[in-house]
Amino acid sequence: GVAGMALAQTTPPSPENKAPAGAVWRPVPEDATKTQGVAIGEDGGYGTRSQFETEVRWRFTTKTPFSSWSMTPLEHGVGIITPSGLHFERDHGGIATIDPATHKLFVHGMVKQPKKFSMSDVKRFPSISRIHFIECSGNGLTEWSKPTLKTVQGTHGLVSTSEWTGVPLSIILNEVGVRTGAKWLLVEGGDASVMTRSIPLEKAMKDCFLAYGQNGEAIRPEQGYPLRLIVPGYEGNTHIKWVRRIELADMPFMTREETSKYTDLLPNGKAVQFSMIMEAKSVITRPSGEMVLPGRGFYEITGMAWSGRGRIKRVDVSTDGGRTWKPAQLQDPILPVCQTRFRYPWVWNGKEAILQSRCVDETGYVQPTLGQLIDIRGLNGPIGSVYHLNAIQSWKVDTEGRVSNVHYY
Amino acid sequence: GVAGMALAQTTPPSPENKAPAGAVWRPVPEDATKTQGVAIGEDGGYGTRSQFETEVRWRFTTKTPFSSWSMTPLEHGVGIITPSGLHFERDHGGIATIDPATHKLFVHGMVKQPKKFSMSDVKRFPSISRIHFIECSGNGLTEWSKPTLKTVQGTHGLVSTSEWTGVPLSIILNEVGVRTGAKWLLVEGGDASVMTRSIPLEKAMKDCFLAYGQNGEAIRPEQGYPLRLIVPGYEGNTHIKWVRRIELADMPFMTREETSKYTDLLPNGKAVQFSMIMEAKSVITRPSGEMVLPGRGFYEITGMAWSGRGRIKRVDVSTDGGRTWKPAQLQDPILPVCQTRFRYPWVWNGKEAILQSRCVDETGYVQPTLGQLIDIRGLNGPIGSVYHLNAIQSWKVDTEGRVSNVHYY
Amino acid sequence: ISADAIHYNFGEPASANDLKDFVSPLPDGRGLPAGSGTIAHGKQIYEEKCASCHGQKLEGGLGDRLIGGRGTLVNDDPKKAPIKTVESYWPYATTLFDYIKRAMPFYSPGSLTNDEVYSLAGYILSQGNIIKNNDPITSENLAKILMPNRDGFIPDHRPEHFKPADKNPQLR
Amino acid sequence: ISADAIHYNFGEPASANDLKDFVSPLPDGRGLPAGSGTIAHGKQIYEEKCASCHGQKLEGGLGDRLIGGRGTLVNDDPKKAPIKTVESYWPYATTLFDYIKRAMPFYSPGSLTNDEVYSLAGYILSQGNIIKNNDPITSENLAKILMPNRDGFIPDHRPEHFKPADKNPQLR
Ligand code: HEC
Ligand code: HEC
Ligand SMILES: [Ca+2]
Ligand SMILES: [Ca+2]
Ligand SMILES: [Ca+2]
Ligand SMILES: [Ca+2]
Ligand SMILES: [Ca+2]
Ligand SMILES: [Ca+2]
Ligand SMILES: [Co+2]
Ligand SMILES: [Co+2]
Repeated sequence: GVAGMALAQTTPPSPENKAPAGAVWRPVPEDATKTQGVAIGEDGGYGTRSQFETEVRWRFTTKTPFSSWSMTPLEHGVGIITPSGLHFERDHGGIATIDPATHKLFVHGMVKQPKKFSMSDVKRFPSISRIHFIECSGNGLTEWSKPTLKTVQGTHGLVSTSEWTGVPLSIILNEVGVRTGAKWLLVEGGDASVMTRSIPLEKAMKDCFLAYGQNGEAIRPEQGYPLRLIVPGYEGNTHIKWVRRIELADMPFMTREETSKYTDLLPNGKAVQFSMIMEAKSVITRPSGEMVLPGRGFYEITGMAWSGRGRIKRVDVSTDGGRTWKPAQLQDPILPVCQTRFRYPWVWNGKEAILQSRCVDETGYVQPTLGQLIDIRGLNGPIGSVYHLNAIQSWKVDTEGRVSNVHYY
Repeated sequence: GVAGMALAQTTPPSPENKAPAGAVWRPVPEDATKTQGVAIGEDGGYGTRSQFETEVRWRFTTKTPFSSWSMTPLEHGVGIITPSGLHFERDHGGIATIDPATHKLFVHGMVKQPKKFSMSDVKRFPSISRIHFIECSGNGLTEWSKPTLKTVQGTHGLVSTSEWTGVPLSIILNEVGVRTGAKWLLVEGGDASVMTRSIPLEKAMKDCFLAYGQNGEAIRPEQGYPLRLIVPGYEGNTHIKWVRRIELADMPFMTREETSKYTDLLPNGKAVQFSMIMEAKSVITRPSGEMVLPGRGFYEITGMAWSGRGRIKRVDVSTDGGRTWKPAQLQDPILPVCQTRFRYPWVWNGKEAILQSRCVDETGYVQPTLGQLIDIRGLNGPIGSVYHLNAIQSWKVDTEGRVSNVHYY
Repeated sequence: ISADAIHYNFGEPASANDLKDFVSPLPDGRGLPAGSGTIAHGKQIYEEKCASCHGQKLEGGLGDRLIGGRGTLVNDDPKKAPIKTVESYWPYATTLFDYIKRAMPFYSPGSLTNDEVYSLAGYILSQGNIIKNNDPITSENLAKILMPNRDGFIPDHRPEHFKPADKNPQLR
Repeated sequence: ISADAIHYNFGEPASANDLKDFVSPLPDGRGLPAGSGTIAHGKQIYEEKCASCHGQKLEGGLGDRLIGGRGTLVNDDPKKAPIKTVESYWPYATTLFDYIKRAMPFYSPGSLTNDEVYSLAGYILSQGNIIKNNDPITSENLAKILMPNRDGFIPDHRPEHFKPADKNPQLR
């Protein structure tokens, strides 16, 4: 008869052998060449990551888990695409669960013909795909006056990159017809916070799109399934999720998120409003905080750079706290409003080092030091102007190889 | 006291409400704006797709599920990235489960110093990232003499695209030192089939790399976790998974996979061996087989084109079975050895139509019709030369809007 | 495809009935739904539905502090935190109506009537010494309320032009 | 980084002991592990460990058909399938040793000794009328066996240059 399958196991399945998030537990044979592996299709047709991979999004402790954020574990990332299951999230009313079959998009206000669209309608329009980063303008808000969080996930984890697919907003707006005098859009989400932001019409027509695709499949629930707005290069909060309504008007709506929040308070008591663009920023993700270098020798310093104003033009790396700089290698393709991976070969001599990266974008804007930034923004309190902290990040490597978050400028 | 959470549910959780593969079941409120959604972090830090998304890999029925393949549902894809959980797989001994902490890569044979590397060693080398397609040369083998499978998943689903990250093979080979006279590499996988292929040294040094990253995280188990070879533009079988050994020699090893299989038998009884390159190919993924167009009007014809020889230069679309052609729009970035998304605006007039796409790559190679291909390859049996079927695909749209797989040339 | 030229005729017209429950007022009052409320009623609702998170004295808790903080915005001491509240920081009263209407109470958002929301807005603004009488708060008068920080916002002037970086960087 | 110039000194030397269990013969016989087998022994093992999938007469089943098919490779009739087996199609006998050694039996791959694999290879080649005597099959003589389809393979001449497409395409 047919020989039975001999599974040589080191760890038998049991309720205690629960796999980490994102994985399914499988027995681990002593020698995988001596026994058939897992049959194709046992995963039901949708794969999972290895049970040996454990990096996860980390939720920053806020007063409630329904209005909170979770950060991408950048220290484990490679390339420029963020795994969809690890894309950062910032939610104000938990993650909405929406049936796409009944979801509707309403577009009205200063339009010629108010309309409502089903998801089938939305997907029938011409589409585009763009690889863009989204960054919450609050990324790094803990780091203004003191190095606070310990890992790059903590200091920079509210930025991620996906390939987004959807319909240009200009096509939707032309469908309803924009009335003369309209200047702003309210975009509203269908979650419990019914999140709203005002978007300038010019930006909407220029390059905004309503995305339903992320890395080749539907956008994830925590990314706004079934529909989210992409506002290339603008702060993450404007990328409204679970979009259900767009209203055109002749002035901004002054919603809570663009008044109470996402405004940048300066020492003179004035606050910058509609600070939309995410300025150029870079960070070394490896080596980074909490890592330990196992001795002298070669390490590939790597990290990412991005700018809401377009392409990254160059990234320089310093290992002496910013005294001297050398150019890093940029990974093609270098795309506009997209994270760019940089790499820098480094031979560690065992002495203390301060690692920094500094990027320049296509407009010539140079990423500032924290000192340069505070010189202009001031520090109105422990978290200063809160948002748009895009300064150079410093990682100290001590003589034991331990890497930590420091302020050095 | 604190108000309780009111969950308005239409579908209460129960054992029967099992979510589709890749998803977790969540209650669906009647109005997601009236009740807090799912708390951040409830997913354990690694997200899943919406329970309303159901496309899955489909396993082609072979005699055993351990030596089999499962195809990407291209009809649902958007953009160019294939979701990692839907990347096609071709396994010959099931999916190996390997602990990266104990996995070793041995490199020996005609080398100056045979070496073994841990995964930590492998990851410490300089790295590169590339967005490449992988295609099994058997993609479409059912379609040589008759239109057989019904969906584009069936006819073309053994191709996928990911962003791969890893160490150039040239760096590893320079580390061990290649001895004069070496011309070929054996690359061996650590799965139950202990899969082996011979790779020309020149190709290995040119652009091959050992990948450990896929779309920003570790490669998936069914993609060869923790290490797989990428051989840009060569047939999928050469991209050995679960790589454990590389041996250098002065001739090809003539393994089973490059003799018994993956050789292309012509009517004269000779078979082409080492037909490595995946030639330029394109296919319309929407509309495609088994879809039904809901009436006349606008449809965005879309699909993908790719070539193992470099970039796609253009894609033309025909709606009259190849009599007339018009250029489609190509989605940037257009990358070498990478799928390129094309789009073509079409207004269906309700009459029968035969939809086709035809690509040209940067070498000037034009994707052939099935007639042109058979004219050269012949049809030695129902599945002809088996491999490298890269002909133009035809989808018939009938007057009811039903789309089906036909041969038209 | 010229986006200007083509109408695809996808979707359906949205009727007044489709749109009637959407609320998004403009800062000048247009779009505020008809209705009115009183401070007394607002106090009642607040104590019943809001105080558990925002505090009996609107001092905050699980929810944000709602009043106080005037005079704390001018500050360059990193050790002193400015107190940004509805009273001290918000430029428009219409925002208060809008936000309560769509998002509060936290666990039953969108459950309040328009009149209730006018009442609550009035109560909070009264507690913040912005409304100084007991008149009804209505769709007609809400937008006229001049918030203390109305002029507290300036436009974005970035990209910033930085002074040169410190030539002697050091650990801070 | 100039890949030629830099040695990173990662990894460890691989000793002979590290490498001793790896088996990957070259088609000229180099790399075949020392050992030998007999056709009679091969028949025994085949019937016990292989026939359940490959058939009592090597005609196939769950596993591939192993013998027969000579003369079926020349064919241009899409209705007639060529029969590609070890006997009719494989160019090298070393491949047979290699593949059985690493991958078979299907559910206990890598479990056979070298001698057992020589025996099985001999048995299959004998059943296929490629070996015509009963001599032992050894690391010394295996590579010398001339497989019937040794000259059946040609190199890749692509890209192909196609004739023009049919000017009157039609449903086929
Ligand atoms: C269960 C807790 C809870 C209850 C009850 C509650 N709130 Fe809130 N409220 C919050 C939280 C949490 C936030 C912050 C939400 C965020 O930022 O995403 C908030 C924010 C607010 C804000 C915005 C504050 C600012 O400065 O941005 C206002 C105004 C507000 N609530 C009013 C109310 C009113 C009025 C009620 C009662 C009708 C109410 N809340 C009931 C928790 C609560
Ligand atoms: C439980 C089933 C099973 C058993 C037992 C088994 N095989 Fe196989 N064999 C297979 C399958 C299935 C394949 C094809 C695997 C593939 O292509 O991935 C195969 C392939 C082969 C091939 C390659 C055939 C070709 O033309 O490419 C040879 C040779 C072979 N087996 C020999 C043996 C020998 C010798 C034994 C006993 C020691 C054996 N098999 C036992 C299932 C089996
Ligand atoms: Ca990892
Ligand atoms: Ca779908
Ligand atoms: Ca319609
Ligand atoms: Ca509401
Ligand atoms: Ca070492
Ligand atoms: Ca073995
Ligand atoms: Co801002
Ligand atoms: Co080939």
